[in-house]
Amino acid sequence: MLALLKREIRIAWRAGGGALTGVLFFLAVVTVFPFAVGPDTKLLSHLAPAILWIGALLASLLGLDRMFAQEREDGSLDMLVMQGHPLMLVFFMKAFAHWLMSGLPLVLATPLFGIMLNLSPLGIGATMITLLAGTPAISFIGAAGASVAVKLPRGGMLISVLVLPLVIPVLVFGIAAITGALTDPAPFTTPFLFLCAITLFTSVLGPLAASVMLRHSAD
Amino acid sequence: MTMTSETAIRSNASNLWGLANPTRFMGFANRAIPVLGIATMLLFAIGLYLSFTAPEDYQQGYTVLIMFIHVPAAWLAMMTYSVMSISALGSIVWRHPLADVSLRTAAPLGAVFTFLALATGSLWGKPMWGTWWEWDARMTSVLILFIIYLGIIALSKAFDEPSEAAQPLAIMTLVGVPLLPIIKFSVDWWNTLHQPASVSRFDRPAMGPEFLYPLLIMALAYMALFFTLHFMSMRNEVLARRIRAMKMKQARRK
Amino acid sequence: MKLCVENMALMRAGEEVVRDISFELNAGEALVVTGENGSGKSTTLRGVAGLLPLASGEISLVDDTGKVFENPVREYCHYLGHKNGMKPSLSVRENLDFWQKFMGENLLSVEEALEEVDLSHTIDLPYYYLSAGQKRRVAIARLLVSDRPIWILDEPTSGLDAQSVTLFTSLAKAFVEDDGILIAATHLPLGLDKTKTLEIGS
Amino acid sequence: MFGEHAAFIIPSYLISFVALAGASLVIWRTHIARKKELARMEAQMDQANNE
Repeated sequence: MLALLKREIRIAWRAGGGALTGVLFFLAVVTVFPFAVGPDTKLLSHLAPAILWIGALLASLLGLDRMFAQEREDGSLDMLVMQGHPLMLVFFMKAFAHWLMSGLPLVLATPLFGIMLNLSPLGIGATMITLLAGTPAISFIGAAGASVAVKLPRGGMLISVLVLPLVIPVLVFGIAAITGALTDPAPFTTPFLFLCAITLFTSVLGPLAASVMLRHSAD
Repeated sequence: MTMTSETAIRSNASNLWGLANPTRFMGFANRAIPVLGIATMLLFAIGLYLSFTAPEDYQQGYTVLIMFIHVPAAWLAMMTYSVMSISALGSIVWRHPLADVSLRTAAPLGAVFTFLALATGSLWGKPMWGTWWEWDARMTSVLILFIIYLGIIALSKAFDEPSEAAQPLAIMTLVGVPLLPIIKFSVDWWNTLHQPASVSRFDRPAMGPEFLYPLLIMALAYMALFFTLHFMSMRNEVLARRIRAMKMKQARRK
Repeated sequence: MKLCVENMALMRAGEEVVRDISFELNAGEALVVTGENGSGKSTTLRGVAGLLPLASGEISLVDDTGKVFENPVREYCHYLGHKNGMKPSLSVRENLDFWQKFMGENLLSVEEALEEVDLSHTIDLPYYYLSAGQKRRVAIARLLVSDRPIWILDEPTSGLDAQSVTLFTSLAKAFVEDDGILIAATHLPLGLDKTKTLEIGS
Repeated sequence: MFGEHAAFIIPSYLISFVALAGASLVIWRTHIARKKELARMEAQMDQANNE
């Protein structure tokens, strides 16, 4: 099982892996906003958590269709499905590897983009923690979405349409936690705990849906 | 539809499609749809009559009339999703082909009801809140439900072979089931975060009977309409699959 | 060790492709599946490998004392389909090493397996450097790195030159004579004495 | 008859009627079309069979 994780990471770092495209897209989204919203830093800093979160959300959605489609095309999905390993665990690993390659880099890049949007250090810290807790949920629900559209040649767009409404709670609690950290009356811990709860819940729901879907449909 | 051609279709279509009971369903549908149609018409007549004779509400004036078509639409939007979830279970657990037909045909109806709930809701809000769209907790959840419906319809159209789409549709619907309450909860939370303690537009004071009856009758009318249209759409889908099966048989024969 | 398949029927995209397939294979026997293209050879192999849900019928694995294995049959099978299941950006060693770790029950080491298919010189090359025939031989080497009592091969020699074909048939012969069960969709004689055939006509 | 908010009540009923009646009409028309198509295919098949 660990071998699967290592392989996924190695592939992502190799030429065609696309580990960095997520971060680049995140950068693109963040730089676009000031052009739309205007350069005044006070407004930008107020919007910064939202910009960072929406950027991270879209960047994670991007890489989802490669999660299973590649495996099916080169035939390894058949063999992954056949082995004695519990399929849920296999797809949990796949989703986790996807998160490592697409979610984690976003979290690490947040300070840089936070400064660009002149977000306060506390804001950057809160954004990083909430992204760290929230982006896995996107990969897990995304795994369910990706498994459903594995046979479609242009499934990418469809996966985003399917997954986006379902990850709205992640966005809501992420931003709620950040505003909780920044403004006094609002609590930080409650929304943050909800965020972690959603991630844990989806870490079971996503791989379960993917395993039911891909148990037989790899042909 | 003379009997002979009906049996003719029944004989070769069912083995073509290799399914035991669509023909029994077609028989049932042909009988049930007219009955449901009349019931719907009746319920709408009574409902509309009661709505329009309801006294003017002391607070909202006549706009309460919009409630009589907004609330049933929102209820139906939710009910359709539960019908789809049950069909999804039927499609995954018992691999029942009619369950997939039911799921696939219910989604557009759900989208229509959700759209109506949004349209009438925004029309209802304008006189009171002055804006067409109010990011009120209930309306926002209905909007998200609308996007989910469109997603499922897009998924059902993405596969060229209908029976291939059965499993993806069922799984996506079932994945939505536990997440819908979470979405509802998070939207309520988000709503209190941005508009602390403003009276949400829709929690009306306890309704007097003179408002409750029209509302319930209208809700029943909407439900009857849903089942009529759902059975009709399922019948259409069965016919479409038979035509498709025949075309494939013809293609293979030459 | 006996593999029994009783009147298996398989559906694909709503159409019944294959009906009442039955055969029994004891250890040390091979089954060659023949039939023209599109007759359902691949579907049948995928059905036996557990990659397709059975519309009807039964597949079971029985050991010498008649006790049925409760794990699904697919856990005892190697499956080699039309696609090789290797990642182009990884090197041959990394690919085989991954499959050995993932599938468990190590048999030959990666180096020995590659020697068997005469590809030791490509061990550290990225997989996409290799020619189609070489890629197929790497896929065949994958069968050697992990031990499975049943091999299910779908046109294993596609893309192989004559010399590699003889190499493959000797490997297959060695496997079957070492009490392996082999199911292959191929047109080449495997040169084995106890081979059954299964004709799949439309 | 509808008080000063008539400008909102009538459109909402109108939209609801158009949407629901429209959906029913579309479903009914596809039903007719598909039954005719099936009958035509059916006739074609019979004719081909007894050739």
